[in-house]
Amino acid sequence: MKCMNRILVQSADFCLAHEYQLLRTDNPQDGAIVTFTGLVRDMAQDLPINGLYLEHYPAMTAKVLGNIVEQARTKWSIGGATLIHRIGHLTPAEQIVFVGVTSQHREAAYLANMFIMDYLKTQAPFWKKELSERGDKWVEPKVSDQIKSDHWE
Amino acid sequence: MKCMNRILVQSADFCLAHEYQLLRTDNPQDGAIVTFTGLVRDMAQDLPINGLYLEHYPAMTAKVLGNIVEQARTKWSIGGATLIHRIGHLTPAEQIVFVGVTSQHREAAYLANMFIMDYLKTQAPFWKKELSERGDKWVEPKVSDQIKSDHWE
Amino acid sequence: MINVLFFGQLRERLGQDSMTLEYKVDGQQLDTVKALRSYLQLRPGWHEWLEEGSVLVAVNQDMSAEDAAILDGAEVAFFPPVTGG
Amino acid sequence: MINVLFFGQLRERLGQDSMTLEYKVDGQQLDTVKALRSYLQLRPGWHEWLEEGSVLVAVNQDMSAEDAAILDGAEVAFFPPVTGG
Repeated sequence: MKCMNRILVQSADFCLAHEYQLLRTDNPQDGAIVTFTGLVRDMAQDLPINGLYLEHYPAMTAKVLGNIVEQARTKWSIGGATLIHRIGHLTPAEQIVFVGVTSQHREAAYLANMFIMDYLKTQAPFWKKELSERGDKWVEPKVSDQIKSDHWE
Repeated sequence: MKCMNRILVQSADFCLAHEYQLLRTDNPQDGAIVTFTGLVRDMAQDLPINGLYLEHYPAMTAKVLGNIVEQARTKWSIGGATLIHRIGHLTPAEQIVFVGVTSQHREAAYLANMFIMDYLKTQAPFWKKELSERGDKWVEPKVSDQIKSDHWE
Repeated sequence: MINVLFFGQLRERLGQDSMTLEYKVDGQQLDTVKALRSYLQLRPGWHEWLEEGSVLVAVNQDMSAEDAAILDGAEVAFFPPVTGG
Repeated sequence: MINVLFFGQLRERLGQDSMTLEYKVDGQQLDTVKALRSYLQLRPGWHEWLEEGSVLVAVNQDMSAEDAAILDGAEVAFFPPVTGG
């Protein structure tokens, strides 16, 4: 089985097709690939925004993202796992985050993918600011994200 | 919100990048895209196989797949939904099935995607034959698939 | 007339993928899944392959139970449990 | 020495993204999160922004509680609840 982690934090955009191809290559035992892509929405709390600014704590991000993927590996039998998070200025409709997981059968890939996103939301040191005509505003954490994250424990 | 269904049954391969692009286009309110891709594994019950042959009941498939996607729409607030299933002869590592779902926030896209796959497995009239040196063998349904499907009711 | 279809392993076992039956045969109407099944099961060697519980039945492309009605002109399919995805 | 970092809204509120402190200041060692936090809260206007519960603390990149030890040379970061993804 292919047990490779690919974890990137970058300002550049990523290419889903390329990431999918990497997950698929040399992986004849895995029959399931689940991808999640997060995109910048054009609204926040029902008001239009011009984009986002994403800041992070590089030394800690690397550590936390690696940990999250390893935790997923202890919970489910998964093959390849890719996690890409963008930082800096992003405009609406741009890609922010990618999670790709492969597994022999579909359930592990689905659950590991959800788990990685849920933990990333509450554990990884990223901070998001919404940019709009009304002024810039740091995003408040969502209670629903904490509940989703807690539910895996 | 973009509420479009794209449902295809075809012998030709599909292109994930293209499907993703269709789901992403003109969809500024949806911040989440979840894709599932099923691939032909090179093993079945721990024995190597040369490929699969997939048969279906065209008139019923169209009806059932449309129903499954509409059921997902009644359960979750989703945007675009794509479901592609291939038929005919497939070799290991080839793509069999694609499900892509978009939603404003990630949970709906994840759950609707899982639901569509779980229902497809137990409701859609496809039959799979494994081709190997040992002879061809029709696949038996998995109890685990029935359990996954029942669990949404 | 009833258009009867067979799929997958059942199609191979029975050696045919479809057949057209008169709605009324031998003085009896094939007006339920049960009646049609019983009628088909009379053919040599078909009994075991068409047993209730081992094959599913769809009437006009909707999964149907034993007591489901069949109207003249219906399309009725018999097939094994599905294995797509 | 302790390398102190601030991120996100907290960085903006305090107007700085990092500072280097002596491990022993005013005769006191900044050897727990609590001690460091209290020391920083003495600065004018900083008290409310560094309150326990409103900011998180990571010692050497691991999320840490109030009683977590800080060793000389540590990197300690204060930041608001995270909002990535």
